[in-house]
Amino acid sequence: MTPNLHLWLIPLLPLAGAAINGLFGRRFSRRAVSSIALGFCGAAFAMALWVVAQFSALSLPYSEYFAPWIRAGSFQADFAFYLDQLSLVMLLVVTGVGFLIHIYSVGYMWEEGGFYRFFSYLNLFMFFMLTLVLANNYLLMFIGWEGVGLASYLLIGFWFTKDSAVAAGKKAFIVNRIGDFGFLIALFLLIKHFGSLNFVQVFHRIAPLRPETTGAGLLTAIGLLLMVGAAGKSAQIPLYVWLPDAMEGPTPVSALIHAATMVTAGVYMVARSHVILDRAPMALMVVAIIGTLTALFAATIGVAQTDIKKVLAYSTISQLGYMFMACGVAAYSAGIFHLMTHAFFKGLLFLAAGSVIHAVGGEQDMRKMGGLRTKIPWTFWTMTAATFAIAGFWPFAGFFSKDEILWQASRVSFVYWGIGVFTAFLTSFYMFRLWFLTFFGEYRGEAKAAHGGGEHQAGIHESPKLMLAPLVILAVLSVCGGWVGSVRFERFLTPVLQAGSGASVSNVSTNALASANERKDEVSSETLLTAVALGAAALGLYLAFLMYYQRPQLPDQIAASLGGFYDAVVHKYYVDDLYATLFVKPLLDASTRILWQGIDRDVIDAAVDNGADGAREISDSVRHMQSGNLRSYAGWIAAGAAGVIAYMVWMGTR
Amino acid sequence: MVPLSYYLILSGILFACGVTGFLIKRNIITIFLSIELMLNGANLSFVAFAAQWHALSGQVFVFFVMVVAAAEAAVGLAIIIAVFRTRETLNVDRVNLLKL
Amino acid sequence: MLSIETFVIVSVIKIVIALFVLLTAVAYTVWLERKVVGHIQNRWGPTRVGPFGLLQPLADGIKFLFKEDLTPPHVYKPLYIAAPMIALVCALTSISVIPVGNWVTVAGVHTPLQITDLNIGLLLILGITSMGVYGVALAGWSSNNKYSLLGGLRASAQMVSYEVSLGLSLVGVLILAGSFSLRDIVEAQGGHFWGFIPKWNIFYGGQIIAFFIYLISAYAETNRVPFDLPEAESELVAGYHTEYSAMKFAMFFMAEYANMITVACVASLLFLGGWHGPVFGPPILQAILPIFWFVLRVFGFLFVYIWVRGTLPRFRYDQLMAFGWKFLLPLAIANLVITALVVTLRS
Amino acid sequence: MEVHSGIEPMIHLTLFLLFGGICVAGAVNLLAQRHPINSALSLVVVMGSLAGEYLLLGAEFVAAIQVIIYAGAIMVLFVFVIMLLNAGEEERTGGSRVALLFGVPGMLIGTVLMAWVLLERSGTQAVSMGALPGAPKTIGWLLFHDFLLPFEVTSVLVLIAIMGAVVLASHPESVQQRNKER
Repeated sequence: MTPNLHLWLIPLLPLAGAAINGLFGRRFSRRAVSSIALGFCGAAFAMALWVVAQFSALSLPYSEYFAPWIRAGSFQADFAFYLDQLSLVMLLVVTGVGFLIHIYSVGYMWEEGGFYRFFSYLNLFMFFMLTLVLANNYLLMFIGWEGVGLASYLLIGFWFTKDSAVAAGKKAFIVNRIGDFGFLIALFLLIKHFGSLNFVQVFHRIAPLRPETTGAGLLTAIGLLLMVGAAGKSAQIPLYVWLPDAMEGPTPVSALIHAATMVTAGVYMVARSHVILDRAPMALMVVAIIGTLTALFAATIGVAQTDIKKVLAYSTISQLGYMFMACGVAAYSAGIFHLMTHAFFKGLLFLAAGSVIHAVGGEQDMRKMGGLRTKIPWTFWTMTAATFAIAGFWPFAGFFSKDEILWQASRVSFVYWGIGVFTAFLTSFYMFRLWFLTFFGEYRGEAKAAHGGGEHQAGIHESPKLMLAPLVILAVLSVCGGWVGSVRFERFLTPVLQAGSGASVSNVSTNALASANERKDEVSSETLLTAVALGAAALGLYLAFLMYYQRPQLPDQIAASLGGFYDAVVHKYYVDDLYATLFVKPLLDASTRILWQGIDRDVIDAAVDNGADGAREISDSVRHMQSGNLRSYAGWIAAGAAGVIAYMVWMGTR
Repeated sequence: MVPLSYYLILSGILFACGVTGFLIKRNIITIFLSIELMLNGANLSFVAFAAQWHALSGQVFVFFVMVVAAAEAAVGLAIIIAVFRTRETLNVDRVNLLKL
Repeated sequence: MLSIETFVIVSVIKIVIALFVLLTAVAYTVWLERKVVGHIQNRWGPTRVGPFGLLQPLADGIKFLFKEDLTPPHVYKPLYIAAPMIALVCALTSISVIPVGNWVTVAGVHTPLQITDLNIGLLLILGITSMGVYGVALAGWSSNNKYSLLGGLRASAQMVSYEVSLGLSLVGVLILAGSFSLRDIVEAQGGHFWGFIPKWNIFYGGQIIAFFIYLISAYAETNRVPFDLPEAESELVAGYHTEYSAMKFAMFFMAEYANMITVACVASLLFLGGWHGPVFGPPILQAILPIFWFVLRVFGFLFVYIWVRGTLPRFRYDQLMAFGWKFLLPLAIANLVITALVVTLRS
Repeated sequence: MEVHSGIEPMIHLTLFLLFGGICVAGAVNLLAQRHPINSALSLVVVMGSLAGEYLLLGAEFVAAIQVIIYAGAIMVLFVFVIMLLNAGEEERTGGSRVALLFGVPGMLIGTVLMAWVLLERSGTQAVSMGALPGAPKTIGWLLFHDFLLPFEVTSVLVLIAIMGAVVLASHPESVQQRNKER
């Protein structure tokens, strides 16, 4: 017996907040605006907690139907929500982290203009994200999918007077569209071949199919297209380019949308549609490869970045790569697990970074920081926790999830594992680089008088309590978040991730799924692998310590010795320029030449203009009927009526 | 026992008279009157058809026609007054500025 | 079921009687008015012709007949002549549906004391009175005289306006009776509440309000004091019948009083329980008494008419209109709504 | 009806012809008269006799309303306006060729065709006197149940018409005066 938990409230509460703030917020005081935003977001969080409290009483999956939406023949998509362990986890992460970041942003944005606008966007994002998470069919999910895209666009371009911000917003939007295109096609294929988008129905109809081990087929195509969508949303190769630019947005936004929640939607989607991927090994492999490559690639770029937020952005990309790697090896639970922990520590990292930026008065270049350890102890300690977590040191959260991923990868192929470990090393290296550069040594930047305060170093100040509280909470989470243990987490998710994947599931996933039981036999091998991973992390820590604490001149020498490669890395492998020349410019030219000048101007406009001219010429000849004499008009009418009557009589009596 | 077609023809004649009035009269008020005449013809056919099909709705329509006629008369006469105020004539042939 | 011949004969007889009675009543209403107003103003009123001047109306009639009937040069003749006729005809026609008593059997012919009992009788009366407007309006317009025109305009506007609240005030009664036939309405008022209050509409729900609305609008309808602006001597000479003389004037005159009587009849039928009243004695008396009660009510109503004329001053025209549209009409609507509610809730 | 039904058709036909004759005469008179007020009055006559026709068809309530509303209210409004404007007879102006060349013949053709169809082809049977009694009760029932929505809509329409009439007919300068006073 399941109690009726009104899921619809959870998304609608933030929407209400968004509406109130967006429509009337201009008149409200900042206090009112923030209390409204926090109130509704907190209410959603409370609802989520309540749902969790009901958890034992629930019989998952629990689904809730509200209203019909689209009904065309057999196809049918409704406003209906669907709650299972997976969406429960996502629900908690989104609402929880979202709520914390809301609190944080109150402090962070207090000085900014457009306060109400910011919070209504933030609430709007919460609404769409929750819709995405709770949807019970791909179409509703897609609505949320597009919605978060919109919200992210709005928030990246929040400072719409800054050209770079606007451009970044557009870039994010467009790149996401490319991904969504793939997603959409996947949906169309699903509709065509399985006649539904409802998760349950689709998976039920797919379950009996054989895995396409030999040759690619329909499922592979769908899987790949879904992966394209996921790549767009979750910033994977080749569509990752928008995420670094997205750092133009306010830092809380980067934390919430571009680290904790939205970018993980792709992972969620892949895990959600695992039933399809399980039967498409090739697609699965592609996912794994993309994930692995992205992880490595982004990590290497991250090493050379100097902008604190850019570093975090690239690390986000590479962490997402990890998650996809996990999904690719059919260890979805591991991926989701990492998603959760990552939400904690990456959110924390961004918030802390924001706090740092706040402290040094808007400066984002790490080379101009340093020695902040004593100035902003709270930030420092929380950030430390996060750094260790992401670097994957025991017993921090990151360790468990990342270790799980690596181990699962190793069971498929040691290539993945190797790259993963190397990436782990890189991760730990650039994270500690950031850490050292920011907090150790002595302050290098000239204290600038921004909203930091005074003209000299004394201006560097700790952030207000309102911002520190979330930091602390998240720090605690990123320390303890992993103690759940991947095993228990996997057990928890098993009903979802095994649903529909029966005996006919490809060996890859059987291993992954069976792993929960087989662990004891492989303890030895696992401990070995774990040791190696930890070693890699430690090595990264040592190198960073060496280069950025003990002998600060070392990095330049190395850079010099690396030469071209280093430049390439610094310039992000020139990917943006490549895209610009490969896609953007031809597209622009084509649309200018053909679409605009060719079609729009010479065909459409021409048609309209000529039509107008023709109309004018005709009416010039007819206008003399308009004599202005009422009775002549009446005469015409009478004549016409007579004609009609005659015609009808003729028709009737014929 | 009168054939219903007689009633209908009567209404037709009234309507025709209305149309003719509209066509040949100059005085805008008279034109208005002929419109009312047409409406009356229509009403008669409504009632006649109601008798034909034994459906009272035919008679109900007459009320709506009357209401419309009342509204039309109110507004129309107001317009006529306004026109007379500005043009000092009721002759529609003299109220012919609306042309090219 | 009568044969057509008897039907026609009976009808003709009834019409003749009704017309005779009505015209006499008109004449003596005039006499009554002059008498009562005279006493109100501490005069004697007509005393010379006959006892108490009872023959005065006769004298007036003869005077009207033998006066020179002149038509002013600039009038629009056809309408000038038609107008008083319209007025009088409308005034007299409306009596045709008014019942004055129960069914009676005279010489084996069983017939109602009423020219004809239509089931839309009340509507007929309303329709005819609404046609009566033309008489006044056309008279005012056709006599081609600004006083007359003003009088005519005033009269028609006032009558059209007050017709609305008049009709609405009646609707309440119609709802109670559930019929347009005056006979049914009267019969619906038979009997008593709790044995002693007669079951008249006036004692029924909010109909007392309706009654007074009717009273006021009736005064306005018949252009009587305090609403006699169409013929306000002090401003308009004599209003729409300034240019009229002799018989044509007499027609207007008669029309006015005939209207008064009609209104009185309708009032006593709709609100005062028609001819209901104690009936006793020999059959002949039993046949007469209802008519007597009815006439009594009509007389009372007419008396109030005259009384009001003798006592109240004249309104200003804008006051009149404002009162009609802004007070009476909403009141009538409210009363109608309340009555409808009561009836609905009770059933 | 209180009459013997044997001669009922005869009465019906005579009454129909009587009222119909008055109708047509009034309509023609409407066209013939030069002065609008005569036209208006002849229209009143037409309406009155139409009410008679309605009675013959049994639509008693419609007939009564026809007299009260149409003849008694709307036409009074017309007469009122005619009296107000006092525009006198209409002048014979050039008029329009179109109306005479196309309109009148077209109208004639239409009428003749309709009459022919009605006489020859329409399957209408003969009706007896008071064929379809439209008692006030039933009409009211229809109005307030089946036609409730149209009824309300028309009421709104009338309201709008009232406001429009007031706005249109009010003296511009007087309006300005009132605005000044505000």
